[in-house]
Amino acid sequence: MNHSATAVMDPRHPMPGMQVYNLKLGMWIFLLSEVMFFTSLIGSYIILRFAHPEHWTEPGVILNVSLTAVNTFLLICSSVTMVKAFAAIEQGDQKGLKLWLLATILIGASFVGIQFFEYTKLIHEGFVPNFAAYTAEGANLYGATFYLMTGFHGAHVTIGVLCLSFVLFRAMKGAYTSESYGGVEIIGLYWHFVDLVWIILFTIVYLL
Amino acid sequence: MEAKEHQKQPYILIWVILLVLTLGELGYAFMDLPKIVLALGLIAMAIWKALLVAIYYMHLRHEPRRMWILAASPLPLAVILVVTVLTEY
Amino acid sequence: MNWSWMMPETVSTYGPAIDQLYYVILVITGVVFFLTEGALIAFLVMYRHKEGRKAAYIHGSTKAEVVWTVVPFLIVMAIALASKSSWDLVKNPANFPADAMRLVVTAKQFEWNVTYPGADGRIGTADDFTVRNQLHIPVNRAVRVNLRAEDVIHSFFLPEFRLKQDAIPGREIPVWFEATRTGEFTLGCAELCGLGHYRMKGTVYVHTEADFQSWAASRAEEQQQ
Amino acid sequence: MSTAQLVSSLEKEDRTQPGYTDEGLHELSFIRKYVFSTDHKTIAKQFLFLSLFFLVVGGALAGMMRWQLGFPGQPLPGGGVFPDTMAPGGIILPEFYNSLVTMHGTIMIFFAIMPLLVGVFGNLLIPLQLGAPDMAFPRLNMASFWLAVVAGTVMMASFLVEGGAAGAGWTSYAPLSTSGEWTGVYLGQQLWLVSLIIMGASSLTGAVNYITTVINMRAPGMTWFRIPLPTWSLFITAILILLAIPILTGGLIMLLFDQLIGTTFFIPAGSGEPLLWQHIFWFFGHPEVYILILPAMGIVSEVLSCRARKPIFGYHAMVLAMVSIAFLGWVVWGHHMFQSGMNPMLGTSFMISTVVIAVPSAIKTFNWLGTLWRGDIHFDTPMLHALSFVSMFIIGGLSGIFMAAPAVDIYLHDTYFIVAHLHYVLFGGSLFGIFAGITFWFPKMFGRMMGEGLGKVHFWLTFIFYNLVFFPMHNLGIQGMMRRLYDPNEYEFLQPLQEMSTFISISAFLLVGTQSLFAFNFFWSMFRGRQAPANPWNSNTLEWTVPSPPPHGNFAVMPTVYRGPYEYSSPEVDADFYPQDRPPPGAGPGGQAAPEPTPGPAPTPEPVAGD
Ligand code: HEA
Ligand code: HEA
Ligand code: CUA
Ligand SMILES: [Cu+2]
Repeated sequence: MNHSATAVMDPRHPMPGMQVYNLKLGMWIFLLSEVMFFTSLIGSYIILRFAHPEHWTEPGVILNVSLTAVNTFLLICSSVTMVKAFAAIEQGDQKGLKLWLLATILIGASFVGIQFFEYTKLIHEGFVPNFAAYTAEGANLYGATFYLMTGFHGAHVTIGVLCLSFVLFRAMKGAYTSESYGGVEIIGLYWHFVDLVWIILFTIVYLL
Repeated sequence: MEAKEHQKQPYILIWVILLVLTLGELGYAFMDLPKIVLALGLIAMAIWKALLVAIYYMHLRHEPRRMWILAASPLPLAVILVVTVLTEY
Repeated sequence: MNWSWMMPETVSTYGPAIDQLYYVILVITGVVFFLTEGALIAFLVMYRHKEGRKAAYIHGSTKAEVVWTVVPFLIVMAIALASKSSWDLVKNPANFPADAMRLVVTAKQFEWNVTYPGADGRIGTADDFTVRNQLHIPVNRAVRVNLRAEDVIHSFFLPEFRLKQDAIPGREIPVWFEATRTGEFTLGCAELCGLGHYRMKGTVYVHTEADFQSWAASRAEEQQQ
Repeated sequence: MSTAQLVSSLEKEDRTQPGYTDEGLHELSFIRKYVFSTDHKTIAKQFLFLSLFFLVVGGALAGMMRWQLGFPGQPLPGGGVFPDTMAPGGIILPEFYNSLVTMHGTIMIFFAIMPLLVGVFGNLLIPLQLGAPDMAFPRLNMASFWLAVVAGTVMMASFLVEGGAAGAGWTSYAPLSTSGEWTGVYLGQQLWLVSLIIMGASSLTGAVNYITTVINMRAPGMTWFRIPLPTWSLFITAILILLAIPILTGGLIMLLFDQLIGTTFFIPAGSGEPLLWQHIFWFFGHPEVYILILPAMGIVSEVLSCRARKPIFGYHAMVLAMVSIAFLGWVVWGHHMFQSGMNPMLGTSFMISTVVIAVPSAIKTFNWLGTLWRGDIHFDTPMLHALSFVSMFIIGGLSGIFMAAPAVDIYLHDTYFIVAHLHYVLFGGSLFGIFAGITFWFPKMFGRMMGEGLGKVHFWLTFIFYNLVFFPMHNLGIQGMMRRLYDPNEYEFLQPLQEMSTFISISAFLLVGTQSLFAFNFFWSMFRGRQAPANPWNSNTLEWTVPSPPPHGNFAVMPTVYRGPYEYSSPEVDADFYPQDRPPPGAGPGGQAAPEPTPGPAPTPEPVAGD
């Protein structure tokens, strides 16, 4: 059992509490604040769009829905690989853990890559966040909210990929066992949450 | 750790459902329906997907009831904020 | 020094209702203030530490909790109810007098521009005229002002009329008021709007109907030239 | 440091080992022990010094503001040190005045009061009062402090940049704050935004830590309704922080983008919505003001009960009142926007929720009075501050009722009446609560008693001057004086009020000067004060069962809790206090044979009840 895990799953504290160890509870609590953060971004989008519908175009006119559908597909797959990694270590399957983690990292990285490609293309077409330089169809609030929401989501994916790489690094050193897999579980929670946010964003940004 | 019963999980089944729903959304979004019908249907499907992820992949299914309440706590606030401000327009 | 708790003079039709409400709240909160602070001081004197005294071992009283939950609740709900009618009267456009004289006030750093409809009585036509930092109105006639702002948020504040309303760029916000006597009053800006905020002021001139008409006529004439 | 070294140093620090003591810690370098410490008590002290520094800065800014208001247009004594862009020849310029107001409000709220209450007392009290060895995530805790340092540095740096510090008010209403075009402040406003984003991250990491600790790290027997009220209040506050700060962060980021990359979220010229900013700000902002008062309420409840030697009146009602304040706090934000052009119907609903929130405050007030009733009141310095909290909070709360009636708020909005209200709740409330807390827990923090005599002098002078400064502001407001006015004499109808403004300013200088007594007492007692016993106030809660200051890891043996925290003057024992961890009579020596004191799964209420 690795050291920091002892500290968080303190045997002296069989406290009722949530019946969940500290690290996992902490991650859930952190995710609640993330919900509120995305609320302020998505909420602003909804309000601005409601106030100025003329700034938006029909779905698919500017944004490339099929490309993003592929991306959505990727992210959903990465959720499944992530949960597979978790299931593997629950069984003590070290090899499975590493493979599934690697798969998750690769898929996550390709998501970011595709998004980067999408951004460059859109910017090239004049779909930009700033008022003065906007030339595509629709108007500037469209671009601004689009980049705001997808950008912060992309940043979350990027951070997730980095954290996953760290977990993979630790997994290579055999840090996780079927008894102690806190690190894998909480990065999984974060990763699924980011996927969940994307599910919402994909619908309201690309399809509505 | 609490969860040994995670073993037989319908992870793959959920994955399939998520993909089907995504395809469903894609098809539905470009149908020739009134905007409001489109919006409601799409949002319903998105929420469905989100719930599947939370319940199965984030294992809410195996958490105590308190955790559900904890996880749901910000949602009313989000709704209050957005709905209230929307009444201004 | 002027320690007054009295509202200064008001010259608008709805001013007295607002002042009334203020006095009601002043009395209620005043009574609550003296009761609670009085009890506090009394307890401090009565139960100050004395050698050999032991405090009572009391954990609370459900009856007391209920009383001091319900009574304040009723009091504040009464205040809210009393406030509602004046609030609707002043701020709800549905209740604005229909036959009010219409003006447009445009705020910008750091001046108030008041646009009058001119002879045709309609705003947005060629005979409109605009005066800066002066708001001329007739007495005993409702005035409806549409507030606009050009740059940042300002706040249209007529202290003697008990009226305050932010002017927001990109929006047009209607307010109304009616003067009950003639004279010169203050127009101020109550929202921080930059370094000149403190001097963004104007004057309200309340004329008799006849004086107002002649002022308007002379202004309109000036405009033509 | 190699990984092996890191792990071994952590091993030494594993304060979850039973019987853990400070020994072996001497190997920790000075840096690890005092600078990058992960000990919650050290972090609490670090927060204390940081936020007292900012309290002094905020007080100095207030002093300069008061100079301009009391003696408009006259050169500020010593003001020659300012560059000509701020105060040529010592005469404060309007744009500098706006920066002073903005930075005074911002620094006081985000860098003084909030870290004092949450950073200091949250860190100090939560583990100690729960019987935990430390926070759930000690290293995250350290990160929280250092983020606050970075944020504070950025905020202070904004004074030095071209164009000066932010000047759009602590509320930074858009579009004024979106572009230097309107204010002349470019970089300063951006640094303000960046600093608050970082400070938000600091608060968030703290909140995650506190919530986890309270839910998961309680000693056996510490059931929800045996938790001392300061910890309860900090728990609820942490939930408010957790859910409110991210909303502000989102808004700040959008505002920053409007400034930097040409988006127009809040700029009407590009179809943005200025009111959206206000909604976002106040949706955060109103919970924020309860973040600033709830911990003070908890502290005051503790001090009142302990120094009146009487159980707190209505413990459950106190907790429920705080929970309902936290709930209702989310639905009242519109009362800051009554005159903003919001839909008038919405105004009515906000009015109702706002007046309803007075009810839990009433419950708290009356329960405090009930606690004093038939008590045995000891007038020590902490108690004096706590009592003045109660009396001043009543005034501040009652003035809130005036503005809660939107029709009256039409006149009072953005006048000095608001300034009076906010200082009565923030100084009279929060700051007196903080003074009570610092003087009460000083012995626990520094192992020495704070000077009583000087403490009382400081209290009385502060109490008097404070009222002389802020009470007349009500009268200024009623006579129509607007806030954030560089020179009210521009308005003819405000000229007769100059005399009162001058009076306020002189009182304010005396108030600021009086605080030097506190500073002196603080530092003198830190080094020269009387050695403090473990339990100088004969208090019941767990932090007083360990030495002052407590060793690393806090409790040599994990405490077991047998009763609620406010069993003062219980007939069961001779002394007038009955510590939470003392086994009930009849239990064997040393508590060995004690019957299991309702351990294990506590009768847990919904732990998220606070949001
Ligand atoms: C610690 C901070 C704090 C607290 C606790 C409060 C508490 C309250 N505040 Fe305050 N408020 C601020 C900090 C705070 N406020 C700040 C900083 C601003 C200005 C922001 C800015 O613009 O810069 C502000 C502004 C502000 C406004 C906006 C004014 C305006 O800009 O026009 C309003 C309007 O409703 C308001 C109302 C209230 C009410 C009703 C309460 C209530 O919670 C008070 C309840 C308490 C009591 C009522 C007293 C005790 C009760 C009794 C003794 C029982 C009996 C009472 C009755 C029956 C009435 N506040
Ligand atoms: C908690 C918050 C807090 C505190 C404590 C204060 C304290 C003071 N404030 Fe503050 N004020 C605000 C929060 C606060 N203010 C806010 C939010 C605004 C609105 C801003 C805006 O409009 O945007 C405001 C606005 C405001 C105005 C209105 C300006 C305007 O609208 O033009 C004025 C005017 O007089 C004023 C004056 C003062 C004075 C004289 C003090 C004095 O009480 C200061 C006394 C000095 C101290 C409290 C420092 C003491 C130091 C110590 C005790 C530490 C010493 C110890 C050691 C070093 C160990 N303030
Ligand atoms: Cu315009 Cu202040
Ligand atoms: Cu408020």
